[in-house]
Amino acid sequence: GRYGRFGGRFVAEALWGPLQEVADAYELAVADPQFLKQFDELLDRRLGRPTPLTPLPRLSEKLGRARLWLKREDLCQGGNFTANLAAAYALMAVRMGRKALVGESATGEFGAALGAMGNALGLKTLIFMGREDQDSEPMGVRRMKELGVKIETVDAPIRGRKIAQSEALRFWGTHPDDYFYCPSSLAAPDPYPRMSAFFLSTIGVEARVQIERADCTPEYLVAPVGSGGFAAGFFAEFAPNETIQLVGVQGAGEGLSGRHAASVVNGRPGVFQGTYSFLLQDEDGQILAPASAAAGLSVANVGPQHAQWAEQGRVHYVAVEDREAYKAVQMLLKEEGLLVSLESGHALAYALKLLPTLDEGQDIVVGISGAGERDLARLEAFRAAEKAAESGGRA
Amino acid sequence: GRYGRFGGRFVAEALWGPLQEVADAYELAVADPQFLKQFDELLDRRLGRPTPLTPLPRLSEKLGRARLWLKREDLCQGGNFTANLAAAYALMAVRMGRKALVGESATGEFGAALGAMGNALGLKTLIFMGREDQDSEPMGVRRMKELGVKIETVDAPIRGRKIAQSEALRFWGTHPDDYFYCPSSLAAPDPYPRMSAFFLSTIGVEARVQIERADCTPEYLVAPVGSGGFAAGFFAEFAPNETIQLVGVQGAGEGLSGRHAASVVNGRPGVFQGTYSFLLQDEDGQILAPASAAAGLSVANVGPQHAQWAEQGRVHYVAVEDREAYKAVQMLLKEEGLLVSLESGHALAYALKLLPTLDEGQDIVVGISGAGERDLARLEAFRAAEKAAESGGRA
Amino acid sequence: MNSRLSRVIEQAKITQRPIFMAALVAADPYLDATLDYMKVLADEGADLIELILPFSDPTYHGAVIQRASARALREEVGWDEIVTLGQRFRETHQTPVILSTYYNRVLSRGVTPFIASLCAADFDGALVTDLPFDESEKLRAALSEANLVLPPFIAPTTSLERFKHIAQGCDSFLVWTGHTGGDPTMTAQQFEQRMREFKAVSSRPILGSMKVADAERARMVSRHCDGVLVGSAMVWLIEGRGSQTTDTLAAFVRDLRAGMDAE
Amino acid sequence: MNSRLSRVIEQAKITQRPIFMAALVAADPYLDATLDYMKVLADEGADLIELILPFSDPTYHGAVIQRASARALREEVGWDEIVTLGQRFRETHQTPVILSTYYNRVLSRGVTPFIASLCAADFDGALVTDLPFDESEKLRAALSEANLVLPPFIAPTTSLERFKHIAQGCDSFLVWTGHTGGDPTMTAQQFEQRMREFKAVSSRPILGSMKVADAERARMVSRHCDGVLVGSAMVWLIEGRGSQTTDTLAAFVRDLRAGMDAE
Repeated sequence: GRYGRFGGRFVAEALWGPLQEVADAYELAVADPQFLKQFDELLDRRLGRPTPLTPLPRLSEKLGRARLWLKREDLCQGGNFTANLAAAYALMAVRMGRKALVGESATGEFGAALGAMGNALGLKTLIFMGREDQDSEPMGVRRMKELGVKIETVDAPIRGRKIAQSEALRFWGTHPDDYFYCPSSLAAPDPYPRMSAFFLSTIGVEARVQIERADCTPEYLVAPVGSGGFAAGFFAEFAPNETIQLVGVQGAGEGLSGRHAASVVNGRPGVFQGTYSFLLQDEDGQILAPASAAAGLSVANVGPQHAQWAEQGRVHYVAVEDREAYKAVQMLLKEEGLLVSLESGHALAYALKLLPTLDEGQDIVVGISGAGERDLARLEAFRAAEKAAESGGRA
Repeated sequence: GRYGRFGGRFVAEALWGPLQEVADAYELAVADPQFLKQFDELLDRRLGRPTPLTPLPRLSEKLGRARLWLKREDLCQGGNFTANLAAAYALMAVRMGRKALVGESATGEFGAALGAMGNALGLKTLIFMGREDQDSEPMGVRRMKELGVKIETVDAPIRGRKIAQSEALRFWGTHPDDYFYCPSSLAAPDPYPRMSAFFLSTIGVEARVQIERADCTPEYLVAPVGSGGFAAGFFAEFAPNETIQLVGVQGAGEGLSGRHAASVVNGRPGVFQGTYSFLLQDEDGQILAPASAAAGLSVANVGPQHAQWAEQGRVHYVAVEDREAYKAVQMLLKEEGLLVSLESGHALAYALKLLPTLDEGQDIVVGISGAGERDLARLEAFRAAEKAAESGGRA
Repeated sequence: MNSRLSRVIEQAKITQRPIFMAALVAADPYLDATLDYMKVLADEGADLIELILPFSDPTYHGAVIQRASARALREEVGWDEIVTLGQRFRETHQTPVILSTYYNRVLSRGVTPFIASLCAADFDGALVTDLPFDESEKLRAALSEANLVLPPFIAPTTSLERFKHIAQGCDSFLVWTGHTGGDPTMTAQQFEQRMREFKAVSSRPILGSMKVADAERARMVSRHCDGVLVGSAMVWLIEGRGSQTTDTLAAFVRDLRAGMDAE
Repeated sequence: MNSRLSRVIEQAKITQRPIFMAALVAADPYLDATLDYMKVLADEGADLIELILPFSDPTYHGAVIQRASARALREEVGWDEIVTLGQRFRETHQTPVILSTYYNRVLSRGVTPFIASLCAADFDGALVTDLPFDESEKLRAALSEANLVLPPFIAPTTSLERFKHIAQGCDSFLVWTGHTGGDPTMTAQQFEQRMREFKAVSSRPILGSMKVADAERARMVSRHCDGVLVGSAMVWLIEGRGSQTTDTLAAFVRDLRAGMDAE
């Protein structure tokens, strides 16, 4: 449960036992070939793995001589990487004899992924979601409703979306025998950071094979980092290989001088949501509300493995502003016809900056955590705002 | 260009030459290993092929002893099978030195697929789309706009959505050297029916291998049939194998006694959109406006290969009403957590009727042509209407 | 080809006078009006009349004729009424009439009944917009047996080689469609050049259907080919023009005729 | 453990009188009011006071304390003011005060300065809601050196074996949280049974925090363990109750005390 000085299980006593039970069940599950086979079959037959590694010849040519590639979790069932996690959690829940899943969701994507896998395995699903998040993600909410997911609305006008996770955890504390807890965040109490990273490591394992087959020799692997679940799954396989520079890209919001979501870049270590890791907090230790146009990056803290990687210097963490991410998403659409999420747009934006600095025969692989359909309205609004700004001052 | 007495190239003289040019280019392209390699690479690296064959153990158990499987084009790039076609068309356009793609789109899905592949290969894209269709498919329109697709609005309050295809074709007749024509419909003049079926045959070829590997022995292959592009791609590989019953499911709308889209089941042969095939028409030979809640099935005629299969009895064509399709989509969501399009829901509904009639060790494979995200609002409305009806008469 | 039609073609050849074919949509706005308009066309100098049978999806026609077809469809005119229209026209006029439609209306009627109707109406042939030469052999043969013609279309995308092939199989005259409902895609010079090439390999008359809407343009087009087909401009005149339509139409046809004959 | 606190615990053991711990959120609605309320608690019979230091995300507290924390946060109270509060309370009262918070506020302050502040304020220990026993060794040791306690929590999900382990390491008393912000998950019988098991293996006092909101329930809970911790009910009384708050609070505490002592 520790990553150097990070990680741990900082929870109310009521949760210690349930978490230990999950930890014990997890240890047994990953030692059980039958369980791993079930998991692999779900990934293969239901989720559509492997997701492809896509070369972007046009965009690469436009920006220099190196080659840009994308690892495409947008093509995973549900349009994003969380289906992998949902599959694993649902299998764990069945293994542990639980009747339902409980988790939280900021965008509705993880909620829908849990609902889908829950239905497939005969489990009910309960999702805590902030009222504001529900308003700004109508598609995700609709999807959950049609799946029969029970949505518990969390009203938290002051404290922002981080409260949904707290409420889900709190609920679980009183119903640990009926529910399996499914945090969307990697910044969660042990065993969740190691468990989710393991179940998501398929992404990196697949990518490594594809990279070798494609005769691609990456200098950089770039991935978006909110709480860092996707990036942990993508990076883990490459972390021991010192020749590839790993880059985690966080949300700088409207700039690091204002409100943002750059927990590693601009936060400091602290305990929140059950783990000791980098955290957005004021000098009194009060948690700051994260801010990024990308809901998936709008997280106050990061999974503990990222904190360790940051201190070790193994992964380089940077922050990219909303508008850079929007522009990267638009550029990818225009040059390559691919619509990725704003979260992924952050990683892409940084890769687009790196690209001109590289030489022929060098490669960058960007991890795409999800598809961008849910960002279409935001993209449209951004384009309108940019246009207004260009034609003389923001109206 | 003939399928028995069906098919042909019934167009204004201005289009004969351009179509012949496409036919010639197509013949050369499919004989060129380099071209096929390019196409396969796009399918593999960009579209995420192969799409999985998913077993549905829960739903199967619920309905009997046989097993139900889905071939999942909803996991293809863009969320539906049209990306396969768009990739092929865009490659053909480049090969023929065209600068742009022109086509029509009822849902915006094919338009977005063309826009995406166009951007990726440096082609502009022009899409004809009815005003009403634009209103009922805001997501598709947004996606096309963000891709930079030029949308030509077709106003046709009287004649319905079939006019968009006519307008696109008419436009192409005057710009054949700059544009490559991309019909969304399989019911198009030669060489399009054979060309699109060939490019879509990957679906069936993949499915056959997967079916064998999964130790699945299908009694039935079931697919939705609007103009029948997807079904043609899915069925072609299995058509010579007489032991598998192929079933094409059309849209019966609110019932075959009223307005519907069951061109094979309830139409008769005629010439429309350049091809001789089954067609919805009145006794005077006027084309009837098709009606199905599934936009992709709402087509007045069918690709000529389906007409031939129907006459030969090789494929069995049936029609399913809107409400049965809605219910099938909902059942799949509830039991298996998968959200497929209403088009696919038609095929699924029929498969769900077949399932209880089969024995242990028998299988049904349903071809899923696309994902159902765009149907979420319609599903919600249907659920509300059903509820209102249950609680005493439709309000 | 019956003698009525062959006389028109022969006459034009001898007099070097351009052939003027004028189009109307049957039953736009109602069938009796169409009879009146046909008479006006004939009286004011049209050599041939294209009578467009309304179709639900006139794909290759422009907006004007699409609208006219939609209006005419609401009249729900049956084959018997079309036959009667032809017969009533023939009571007073000998101007050849070509019934124009889309192929599905022919197929739906059945080729034999279709031809029987043409004969009963005393029409002189058919134009089928979406039936290219290569798909038309059977229908042409059947029509021919009844002394009826099926003039083929040619277009800017028709190669010289293909033109030769089509002209060889042509039983009467050819219709050049310089547009496909869209804008013309050729300059006047390109058109002139193309006509010269075509005329060098075939003596079949070519009628230009090129959005002719005034005498000047009628003269320009007919200078390079053997005649003019005026459709949209004619139909547009009829569209909601009120009680003066017959006079306006007469004046327009006269004007066009004069323009063609000016040289 | 300092003598102030050990005296309370010893006294309770000798007199068999339940320990009454009452909680307040510091600076809700403002700091001076908190001082008044603390005095009321002490005067009317509370044996211990839990002074809750507001935290932005009181994850494991219920809605009442979450709202109170949000109100208190707006007062932007600093450590110096908390120290002063403690000192001013000590001028008149000897009731032990346990400063309660979440772990990040401790870490952010730094363990050494945190303990220094507790000492300066003349507080008697700390409660850290999200610091389970297994993660608390270092902080407990540091506090202990300063004669301050870190009472551990136990819960319905705490196994007997785990309880033994925790009780062994306990330096003062244990706090049983029968809920986690949610509803109690045990029946009265289950609770009684569990307490019997726990008492059989440890003599450390157990204070029950179980949504006690009236004298009857206070009596019921304290019958099976060694005392009661009343939090939400106390804080709810303060929430927007106007000028009569002090009197109402006094009456409520008196009532609870009487309930506990009734047996």
